[in-house]
Amino acid sequence: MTPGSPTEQRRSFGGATLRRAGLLVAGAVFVLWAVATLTFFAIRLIPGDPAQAILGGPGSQASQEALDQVRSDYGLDQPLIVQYFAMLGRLLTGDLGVSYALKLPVADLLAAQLGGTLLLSALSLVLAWVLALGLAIWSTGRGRIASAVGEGIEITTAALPHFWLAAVLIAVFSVALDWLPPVATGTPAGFVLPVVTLAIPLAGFLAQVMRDSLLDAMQQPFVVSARARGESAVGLRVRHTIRHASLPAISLSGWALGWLLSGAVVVETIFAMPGLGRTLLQAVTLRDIPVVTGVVLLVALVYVLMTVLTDLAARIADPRLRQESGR
Amino acid sequence: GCQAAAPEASGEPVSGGTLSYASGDAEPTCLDPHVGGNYPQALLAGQFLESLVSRDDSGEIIPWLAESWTAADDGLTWEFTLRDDVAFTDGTPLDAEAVKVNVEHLKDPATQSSTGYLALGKVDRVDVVSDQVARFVMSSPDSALLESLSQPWLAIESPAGLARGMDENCQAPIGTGPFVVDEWVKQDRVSLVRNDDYTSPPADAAHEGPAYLDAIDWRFVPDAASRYAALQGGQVDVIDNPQPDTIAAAKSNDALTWLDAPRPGAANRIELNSGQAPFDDERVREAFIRAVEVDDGIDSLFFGTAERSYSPLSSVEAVAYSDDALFEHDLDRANALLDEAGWTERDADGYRVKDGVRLTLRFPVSTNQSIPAEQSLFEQVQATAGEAGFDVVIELLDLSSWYGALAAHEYEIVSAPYTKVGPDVLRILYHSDSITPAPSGYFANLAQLDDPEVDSLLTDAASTSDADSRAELYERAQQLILGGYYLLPLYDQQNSFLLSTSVQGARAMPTVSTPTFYDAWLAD
Amino acid sequence: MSDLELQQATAVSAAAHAPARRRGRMPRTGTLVAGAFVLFLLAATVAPELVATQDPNAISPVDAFQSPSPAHWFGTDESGRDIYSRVVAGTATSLLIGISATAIGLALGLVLGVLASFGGRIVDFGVNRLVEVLFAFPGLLLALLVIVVYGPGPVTATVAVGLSTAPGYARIIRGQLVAIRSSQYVEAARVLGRSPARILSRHVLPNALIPIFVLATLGIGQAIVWAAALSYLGLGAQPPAAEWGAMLAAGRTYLATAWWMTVFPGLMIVGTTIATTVLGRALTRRGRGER
Amino acid sequence: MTNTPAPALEVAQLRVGFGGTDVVHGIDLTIMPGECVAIVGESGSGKSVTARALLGMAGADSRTSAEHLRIDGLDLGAASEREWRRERGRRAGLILQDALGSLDPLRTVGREIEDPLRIHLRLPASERRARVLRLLADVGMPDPVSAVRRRSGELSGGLRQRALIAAAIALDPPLLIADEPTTALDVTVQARILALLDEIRERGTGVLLISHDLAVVSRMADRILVMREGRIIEQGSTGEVLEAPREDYTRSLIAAVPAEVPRGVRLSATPMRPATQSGALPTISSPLRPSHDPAIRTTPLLELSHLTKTFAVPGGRFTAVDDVSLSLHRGETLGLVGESGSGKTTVARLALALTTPDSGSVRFDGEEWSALDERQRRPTRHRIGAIYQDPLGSFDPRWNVGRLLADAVRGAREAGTSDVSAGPTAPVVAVLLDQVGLAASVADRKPMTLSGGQRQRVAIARALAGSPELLICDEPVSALDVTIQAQILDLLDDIQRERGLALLFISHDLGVVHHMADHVAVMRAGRIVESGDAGRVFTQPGHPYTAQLVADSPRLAT
Ligand SMILES: Nc1ncnc2c1ncn2[C@@H]1O[C@H](COP(=O)(O)OP(=O)(O)OP(=O)(O)O)[C@@H](O)[C@H]1O
Ligand SMILES: Nc1ncnc2c1ncn2[C@@H]1O[C@H](COP(=O)(O)OP(=O)(O)OP(=O)(O)O)[C@@H](O)[C@H]1O
Ligand SMILES: [Mg+2]
Ligand SMILES: [Mg+2]
Ligand code: NI
Repeated sequence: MTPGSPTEQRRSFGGATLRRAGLLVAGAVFVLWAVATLTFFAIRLIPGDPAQAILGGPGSQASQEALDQVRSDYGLDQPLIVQYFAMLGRLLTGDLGVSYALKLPVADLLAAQLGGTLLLSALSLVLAWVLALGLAIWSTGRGRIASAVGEGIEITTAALPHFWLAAVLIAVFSVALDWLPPVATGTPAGFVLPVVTLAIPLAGFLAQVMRDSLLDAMQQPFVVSARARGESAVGLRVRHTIRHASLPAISLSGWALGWLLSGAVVVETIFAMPGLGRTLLQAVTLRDIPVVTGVVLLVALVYVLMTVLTDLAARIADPRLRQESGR
Repeated sequence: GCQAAAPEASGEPVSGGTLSYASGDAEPTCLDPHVGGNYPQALLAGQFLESLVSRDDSGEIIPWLAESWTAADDGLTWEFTLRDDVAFTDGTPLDAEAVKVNVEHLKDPATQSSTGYLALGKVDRVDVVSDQVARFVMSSPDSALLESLSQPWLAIESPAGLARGMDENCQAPIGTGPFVVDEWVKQDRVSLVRNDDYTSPPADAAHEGPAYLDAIDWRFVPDAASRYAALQGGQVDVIDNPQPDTIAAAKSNDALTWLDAPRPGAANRIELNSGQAPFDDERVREAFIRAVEVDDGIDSLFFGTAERSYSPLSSVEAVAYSDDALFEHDLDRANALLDEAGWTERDADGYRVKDGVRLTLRFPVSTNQSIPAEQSLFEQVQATAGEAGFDVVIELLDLSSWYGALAAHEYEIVSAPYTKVGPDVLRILYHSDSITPAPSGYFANLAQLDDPEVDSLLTDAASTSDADSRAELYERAQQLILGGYYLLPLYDQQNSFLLSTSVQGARAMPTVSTPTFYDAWLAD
Repeated sequence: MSDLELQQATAVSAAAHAPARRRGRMPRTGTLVAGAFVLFLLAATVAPELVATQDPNAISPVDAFQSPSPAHWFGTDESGRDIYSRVVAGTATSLLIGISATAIGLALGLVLGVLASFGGRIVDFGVNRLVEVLFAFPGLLLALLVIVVYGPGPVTATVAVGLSTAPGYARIIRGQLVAIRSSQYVEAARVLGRSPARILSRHVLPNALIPIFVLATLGIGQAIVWAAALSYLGLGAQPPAAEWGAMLAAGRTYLATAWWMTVFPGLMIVGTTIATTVLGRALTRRGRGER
Repeated sequence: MTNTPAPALEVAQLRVGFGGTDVVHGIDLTIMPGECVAIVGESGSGKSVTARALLGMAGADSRTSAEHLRIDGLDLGAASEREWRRERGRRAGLILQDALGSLDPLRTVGREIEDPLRIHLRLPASERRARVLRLLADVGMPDPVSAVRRRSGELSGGLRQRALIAAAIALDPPLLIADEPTTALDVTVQARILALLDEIRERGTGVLLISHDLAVVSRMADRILVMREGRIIEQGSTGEVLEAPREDYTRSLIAAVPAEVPRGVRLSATPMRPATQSGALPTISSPLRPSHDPAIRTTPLLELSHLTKTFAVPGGRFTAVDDVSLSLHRGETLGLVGESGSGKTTVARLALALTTPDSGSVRFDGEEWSALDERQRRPTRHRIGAIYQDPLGSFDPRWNVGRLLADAVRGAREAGTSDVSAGPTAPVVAVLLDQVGLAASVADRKPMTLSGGQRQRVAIARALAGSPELLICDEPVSALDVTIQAQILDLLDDIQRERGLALLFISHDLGVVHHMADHVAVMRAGRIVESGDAGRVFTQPGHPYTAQLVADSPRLAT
């Protein structure tokens, strides 16, 4: 069947955008609600008394009166379902509660941590993209050896644990060469190693995806056509194949960001960077339920936004999507 | 580098500069050490809060915020005379009323103090005698009161600061120290700046007046390798909790200095839970201790930086009593004892069995409290005990789960550090009262040692003000504790700092061995 | 646990593009080497005592931190244990974690995927939302929760990794099944009057199997890497179990002084990932009738 | 022949090989300016390879050699890739075989056409844009201004082909190579594209037209070269080759063109089907074509009445099938023609009850069919067979031919309608394969490894396994080249005679439908615009659209 045959243009597209936007928002709200609910109940599986967590955390020697006091202060003596709706109510008003351990509003706490983690993830994503593109472009269409080498690099880097990679990078670039600080300083130099640590395995993965689609794109008739017009090898890549190769990788970037956020736990610990990953780890250890809930909601929100963004990016990069959205 | 002493100061002190400190201890959840009260809080609080008294290198109590003190003969009242030239950094003066407010703050359940609260267990109240004189009224005599008061967890804070409420006070407590909390960026750093009006160094300080350093940049760097790399690269000037292998490397590195400051209180040790089978049988306890071989392991894992201990107390404590004969490795004796105790059969895996039950020892290990080298040592304990037929099951747990396992008595052996100034720590750890759990399930007597004789020795020691008889009581108690094979001492609580040689004049406080940078300066 | 998500995505792309991969891209020698490596792993799993040279848990503190030598091919660790023997001994645990975690993730993913693609519009919608929610839920938190609730250890690590991979698998499998279900050959089977059960069992599942198999081969290595990350956080396999990830995490402490403590377990992880990937692709090619 | 201009193309002894084997074995070819030379030949004969080799891009791992290769007088026999790159697009334009995929779907048409201008000329951007607009106008693109901003996905096949031609002639090259420029296009569009190429040729460009369709080239070419297995086996002026072909092969090519070959006359010169082995043939005994007399018509076997089918699209519903009524009797063939997207496949799917109509009904053998439950339909399913446009897609990729057919046979047995109700399936499979002219050994092969013609035969065999009474064929030959197409058409014809099958035959190729169908329905935009007796519809079309279709249908110009 010929897509785009004249008959298809009988369709009207009016109102579609509005409907799409509505669906997106509804989907996002649903995901956030479900994540909040899931977290609320899952966290209650964790052994340990929230009141103890509030009163100085593990090993606390709080008295019974203090415990009772805290329980009634925080509404922990209410039935679970009441607590649940109380939480939903607070969330609706944008109130994430107060950290058990730090006694600070969770929103303030997370606001301070979000930026760093997002910057770290975003930079890593960009670097991963650049590395992956470079590797994929370098190693495809150059014969078996280059492609075997490229493939080897991809599989290997994709299999590197962050903590190990970080250690090696520090040993080489901080200790042996003394080029970059091993502890993030907030300066651009301090960001280099953490970003590289996160980016390398991701790049290996993205390159795998890109290589496949690059190879596919290079077999396409439009590439041969372009050559027949006198297009150079570089021109072919720049103007044709790269964009095609990027499409699947773009749609994976939403996942990639979630992956980076998980990876950030390890990387933030090693490079001593403030961030959501460390906050989450600490909050789980301290059974700091409001903070855990807050981080999870925030990550879910970022994920939802990222899905929308990648969707948008894919639509920009691939006009066909705009066309065939109804199929 | 040199060992166990303040680094030799060379040259004239210079003022200025920011010292960068990388801490591997957990980031506190509250900077006020009254709240809770753990070592990470003490590390930081030592820079901006001060206590009534301090301790010198020989273990003698020396004046600090209190310039003198007297105890009534019956030990039921203590009068502290405060220095009259000291003000908190918020400008309010240090007076007897402030001391009273601080003690009340510590004793108030709402403060959620645990270390300070326990230490003030026998203090009934504080009366204001005059502006400069505060009287502690005791419910019973406490020979450890001065030692307790020297600890950072009982530091004196500005009443005005405390009045702000816990949330605000936790962010930046106000004290009289040489530095002031400027800003706390969570997960990242605490910025401390010099208190230019500082007047109250402890009696053993090297100089008077304000500190030399302009500021301290206190960073939280949980990863040991990153910390050491940052020190090597000059990104930070001081790190704590270095890996033993890096200490060994630093010893041969002219650019680095090792500051070894074992913590006071209890030594690091493995407690044997005598409250339940199989360690309710002394023969099995002895068999375990005889079977386990740790000396070579301590040597190789700690690269010669840790000394084997044979005492329940830290070597810092003058009254620490050692008896290495009790801990000689003797596999034959271990086997004989186990046979005698009825653990005669062995199963397919080579572990001993009695009445169909395997000789299993659950060993919960807190990943937050044991460094990798110590965890490796525990693996060696596991391997050597296995030769005698013990099935040691190591469980690596996060802190909350670890406390949970202890509270549920789901352990046969455990290692738990305990830091406190003075030998009174023995009472906390081995008095049968400490078996009774707090509502959270927490209890300090993890060996579950329940011996009336030990109890009475420790109670007497705590109320005896005569130093000699007190020392004798503690020695007898330690003999009983060691002789009953309730614990396997390993080494002092390792507390090392690596400093860049440009840091001069830094030392560890002889109280709980936290570093102090009051006398420190940065040479170039 | 988004590593796994990524790995799954790779698998999709690998599966999707497998036919496009030109013959000879992956040299046959590569397949042979990978096969030999997997055989070694199998031997180490089934009969570690035959492959190992020493008792993996025998400590000898005086022999600690020895570099590789004829006596200790991969050197010794901080307790003087033979790293080669520990690597061999750890094969079973690591592979078990890798394989079972992948199996758990795949099984859950398959159930969700089948539900979504065959349960009608409403079920599909519900399952899709569920998967989306699980995706938005940070994978590491899921793992932490499982571990905190049920205690650390290889079993919980396996379950944790498996659980956090399930949504990724579900999404991919659903896509796969939907594609197959709407394929012409399934339509042809309907035209021939075949019952839905028969179509599912004869056409849909068998055809979904190959891409799922590719997913699995990639998943194994990645699951081991994730379990290693849990070990770094101290929540993975418990000592003295010789598990590669735990060895890697332990050896990291001594990276500057004893490189061999991390390099060899690391090589095993990477080698396993590469070998399973290479084999998976080779098998896919065969399944599709290519050489 | 005075003042001879340089030939647009002059090549001698062109050889191309891949790996160890040669695919093109020494071709000589000269094209003068303004001349159109056509290469015809069956699939795989080396036409496309030749075309690409003429631009120095035969492909990876290829070896190309020629005694000389001159384009517009310039010798490029030993040119390096750099030199080639300078000349491609300037001296010769190439229109690739795969018209639909030859425009980058992510880039606008304007940019694609601009490329050669940008690569080879230094022009200001505004000038380039102006030239692109002029080119688009030249190739007859409606509304060039909006067309430049569109991407290939937004254009119909015909418009895409125009854009490609525009890109190929952007620099006015003396030589234009067009590889199958009209396959996959509707007849109407095809006619327009051929006219456009004619225009270009008249402007003095040498055109090399490649096709497997003699009917197409007969309209265009001055000379024809017949290619087979990498060699030119016959050449001459168009008239000579078509009227007096010297080679058998050429003759079979000409005979295979179905247009205007009356119903029942074999198209393929050599019957593909070996002598029928009689035996356990699962046949329905039936006379030859039943009477065509309306008087003795009984209930139709398939009856579609007032079918309407809409699809949800963003912002509304799209009507794919609009009030379609058709009926088909036993032993008859109903042809359904129409341009791409007119709704033919949707009608077929409705007839197969693979989708349910929004309104209207399908009756099979007088019984309600589309309104039934799938479970109720299942026992009757085997009475209807289907052949799909893309046979490969309709085979489970894991199954070999034997298993595919055995499964179909077993299905028919379960339904209780097979003549052979027990025993091993292998002999039955062998018979089925034999019926469609395939060797028994094919049973062990996977469909992937079969040629297009073989696959289509397997599809037919599978459709026949259930002894159907109705066979629905959706574009069964559009993917095949003429000679194979001829064999398949003959085969379908034979089987229909043998079994009295009713055929619903869908195609966009009027020639094919004319040859096959008794009755014809013409579809356009979801509606039947005209229907009736095949002979009548094709000779005296009653609807202008039909008339246009018929006029555009290529036929051998003799
Ligand atoms: N890149 C290549 N590598 C190997 N063999 C090739 C390659 N390209 C073409 N061939 C082979 O060369 C022969 C001629 O192919 P070509 O594409 O020229 O056929 P064609 O005449 O254009 O057929 P069609 O009518 O189907 O387009 C075929 O056997 C084909 O398999
Ligand atoms: N599932 C569907 N959803 C939306 N639109 C559809 C769907 N199926 C078909 N269409 C549209 O219905 C129209 C008719 O499609 P159909 O496949 O029946 O055409 P056709 O005549 O078979 O064309 P071709 O010759 O290209 O095969 C087309 O415009 C197509 O885009
Ligand atoms: Mg061709
Ligand atoms: Mg169709
Ligand atoms: Ni008729």
